[in-house]
Amino acid sequence: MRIAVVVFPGSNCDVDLYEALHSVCHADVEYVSHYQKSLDGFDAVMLPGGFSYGDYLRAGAIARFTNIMPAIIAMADAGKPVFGTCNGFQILTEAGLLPGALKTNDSQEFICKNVPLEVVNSETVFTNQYQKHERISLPIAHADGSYYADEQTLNWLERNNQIVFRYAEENPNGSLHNIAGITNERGNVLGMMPHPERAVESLLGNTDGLRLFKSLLENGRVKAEA
Amino acid sequence: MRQAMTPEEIKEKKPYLDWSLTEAEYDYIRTHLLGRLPNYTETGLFSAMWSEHCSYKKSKPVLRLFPNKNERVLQGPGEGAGVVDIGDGQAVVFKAESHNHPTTVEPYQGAATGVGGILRDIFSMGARPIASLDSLHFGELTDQTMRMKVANTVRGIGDYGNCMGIPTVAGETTFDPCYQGNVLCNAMSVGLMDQKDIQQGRAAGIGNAVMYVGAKTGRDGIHGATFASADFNDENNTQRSAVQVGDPFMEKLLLEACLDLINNHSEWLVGIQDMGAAGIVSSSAEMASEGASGMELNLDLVPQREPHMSAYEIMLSESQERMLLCVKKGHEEDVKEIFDFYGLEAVTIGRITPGHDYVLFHDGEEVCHIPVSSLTDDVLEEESLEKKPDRIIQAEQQTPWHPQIVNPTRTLLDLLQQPTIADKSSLYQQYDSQVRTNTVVGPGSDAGVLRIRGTQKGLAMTTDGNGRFVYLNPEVGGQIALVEAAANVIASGAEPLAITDCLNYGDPTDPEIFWELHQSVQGMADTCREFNTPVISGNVSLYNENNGRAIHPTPMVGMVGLIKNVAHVIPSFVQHPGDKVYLVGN
Amino acid sequence: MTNVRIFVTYKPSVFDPQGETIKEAIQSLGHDEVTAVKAGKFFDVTLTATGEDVARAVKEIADQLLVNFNMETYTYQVMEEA
Amino acid sequence: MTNVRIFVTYKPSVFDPQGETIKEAIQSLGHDEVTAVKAGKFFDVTLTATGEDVARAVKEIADQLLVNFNMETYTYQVMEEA
Ligand SMILES: Nc1ncnc2c1ncn2[C@@H]1O[C@H](COP(=O)(O)OP(=O)(O)O)[C@@H](O)[C@H]1O
Repeated sequence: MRIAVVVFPGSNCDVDLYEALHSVCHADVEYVSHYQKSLDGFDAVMLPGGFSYGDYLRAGAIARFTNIMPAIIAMADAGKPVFGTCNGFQILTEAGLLPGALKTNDSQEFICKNVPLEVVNSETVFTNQYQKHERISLPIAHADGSYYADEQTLNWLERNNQIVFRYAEENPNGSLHNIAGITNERGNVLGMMPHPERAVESLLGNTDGLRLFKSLLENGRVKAEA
Repeated sequence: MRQAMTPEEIKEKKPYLDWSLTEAEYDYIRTHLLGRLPNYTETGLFSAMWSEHCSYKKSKPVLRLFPNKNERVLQGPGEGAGVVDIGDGQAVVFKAESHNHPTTVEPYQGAATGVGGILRDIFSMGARPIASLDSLHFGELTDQTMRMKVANTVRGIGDYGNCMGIPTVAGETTFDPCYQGNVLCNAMSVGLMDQKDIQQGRAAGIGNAVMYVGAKTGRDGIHGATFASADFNDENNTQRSAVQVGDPFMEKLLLEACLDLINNHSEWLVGIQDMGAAGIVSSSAEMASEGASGMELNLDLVPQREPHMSAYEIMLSESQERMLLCVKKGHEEDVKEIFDFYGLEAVTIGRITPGHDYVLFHDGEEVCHIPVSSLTDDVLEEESLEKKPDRIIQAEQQTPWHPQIVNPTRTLLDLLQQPTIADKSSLYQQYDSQVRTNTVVGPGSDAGVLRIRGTQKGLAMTTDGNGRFVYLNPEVGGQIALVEAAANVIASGAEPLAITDCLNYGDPTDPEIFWELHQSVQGMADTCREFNTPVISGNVSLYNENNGRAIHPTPMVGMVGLIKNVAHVIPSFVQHPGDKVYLVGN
Repeated sequence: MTNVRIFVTYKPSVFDPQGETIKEAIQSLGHDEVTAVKAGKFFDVTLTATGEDVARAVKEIADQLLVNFNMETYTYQVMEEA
Repeated sequence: MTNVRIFVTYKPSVFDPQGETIKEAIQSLGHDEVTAVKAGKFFDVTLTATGEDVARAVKEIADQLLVNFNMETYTYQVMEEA
């Protein structure tokens, strides 16, 4: 499986995603600049965290107009895995690949800490190595992570099993329904505020994110062999 | 009105006194350095470059006490930041800088641009910043204004570093009434590089281009440098010039563009320097002086955000997120292309010339023509009077007081309630301490620890200072600051390498304050020799006063240590129930 | 040349924590006469367009970029036309 | 009951990086007719005060809390009084 990590102006967790995939998971991964218009040859695409365009106007609002965006949308439409963490999630909602929006945290402050999460849906291509209802802990680091959608959308997300991660114990930012991560209807696009790529090495104190990448890679490998 | 006054009017009306240039300095410039009356622009340039902030004319004699070399130091004080060898062809680069006055006036932007400035110092050396630290000293939390200052300072540091994607991994925060009218905000940045990439702030080679890159120039913080050297009082609160606003997004692009140029095309580059205090004049004059060159700049080519700026305003603007490069002739377009890729402007604004003159053109007229060295090297060092304060003489005569602790539980709880001692997580949680996934130990421990990817090595780093100790006994207080930093680094499993510092004091023309400065630096310097931790960079912030009251003398030590095997790092927290507790030492 | 001020706010149904925080801060300063605060952003946009073209341009800019209709809404005001 | 809209902007000489970035984004979408964008904040404040008292309250709130006079300035507009 060949994975693209997109670099937008102001992306800064691009290295974290790349290294998690490359150094830790030994996956076939490459940086792709926002200037590129094509993702030909890639089987999956990942949008890193950071502050694309300085988060000016709204987080993710300006990045969605970059050259690479139509190729990302085409990948999503083709049913290939598309993943966005933090700013990547914000971009995916702004681009309409995921429903809803991310508001400024209720506290109006940036928050960086480990938070307990519940794995709500363990049947996605990104979460098949977790158990349903499993408690894990992942770092968050954001100022605009409060998930918002109207009642109807929220009900639809619940019914359709699109909520993948929920904040457990405490809600750090005011997200509705304690939402930390969701997929699109088809399940191939995942956006989440927590950073699994920061939790893949015991040296750094947390490996709860590793299985997210393994879920995708080992799935992919099985498919490639078949 | 390009030159607001004629040279004769300047001589007569003495506007330079308001810009902190003394009568004696003006006369010396006129008679010894130029042999004529300086014009308006030139007088402004001298005022800025001869300010304490740029020239260290008062603190230099004291700074000479610091050791600044050892077998590992590759670059000591004088460049953007100091550089230390950490083996395997790698080096660690670090420096601290104060932004006390801007933070006192406008906490959010003051703190944010403080972080921005120190980061540019690191990447202008060719290093990628890998971590930030801070040292914050506020007044008591009892009043609402100070609470807001604390909140906004922390938010400013966080927003800038978080947006840049550089983790803030350690720091310190204290509260004391002496900082009520003049808070201290010191920021430190640590970078990592391959030794082959070390850059210098140097301009040389006749015909080579002087290129301006980054944000446009506006009227931001004009006279920031002289302003930082002048006493504060509540009256001038209203008449300050526009504060500088930081744009961390622009700086992130600038960082990536500069490192791209340095790492992949260093053969095009002669030198590079950040435009810090006193903007274009300090960076260009220092680069020319370093390269023993002459320089000619055409200010009409400088990218400008506002119309009708005078030569003086363009030269002294402290607009953020700008750098000056010296580029080999013929490669201007190549450099432009790199910056263009990152969406940034790069413009040739001048050339290196034969001789040693610093010449500026504006609106087709020559507005400055002076020897480069007159701005950078000919500054008159000032001797300062010193006097041991009475409070210390009296204290020495008293019998030492030993506290009687009758109820240890009560005392412990009382201590833990002190804001200076209490948990700081509500502050440092606003900093991204993990971005770029190298943080082994984040804030909340003795020192921040980062691994060096691809090796077994790690770096431990800390900032420490204690104004109260230094106030009570400057020499011993200076020693304690070093010992505390070293203890934090060693307890994190590292061998101390070197230090940077910020020397935060009151008005040095007060002999008692100069004595404090001298004594505490002596204490720090002696202890640096003991630990073999030379001072490789640093910064002096004087005139930290409010309505005539000085802060406690508050030197801050920023120390970095090397860890051989980062897998062996031990955190400062209790690990398991049943573990034994030992007290080591006496 | 036309100057337009475009106001962007959360939809009424969306919780505005910033407005709430500011209201509480104002009240704690002793201003009990303040009963509600809502926070919003505005953009002063200068256009070379005039007349009909202004309305069209503003609508396009708002739709494409300035407003996230999942949670926000907007109004605008022509400040001056010359 | 009075509704007041308080506008807070940077002083004219202060750099507005957000406005610049938004302007560039708008232009890159093909809206060449847009020549400048400045970003600002506004606060809709509901007060029980009326008449003269409104002006005094607004001034106090702006001075104490909403505006940082080192770099910002403000104007306001009474939206409705009832
Ligand atoms: N401004 C700050 N930025 C980052 N970390 C901080 C800051 N203030 C305090 N800390 C962290 O909180 C812990 C306790 O802080 P403090 O009591 O001020 O320092 P120390 O224990 O070194 O005397 C330290 O680990 C320090 O790194």
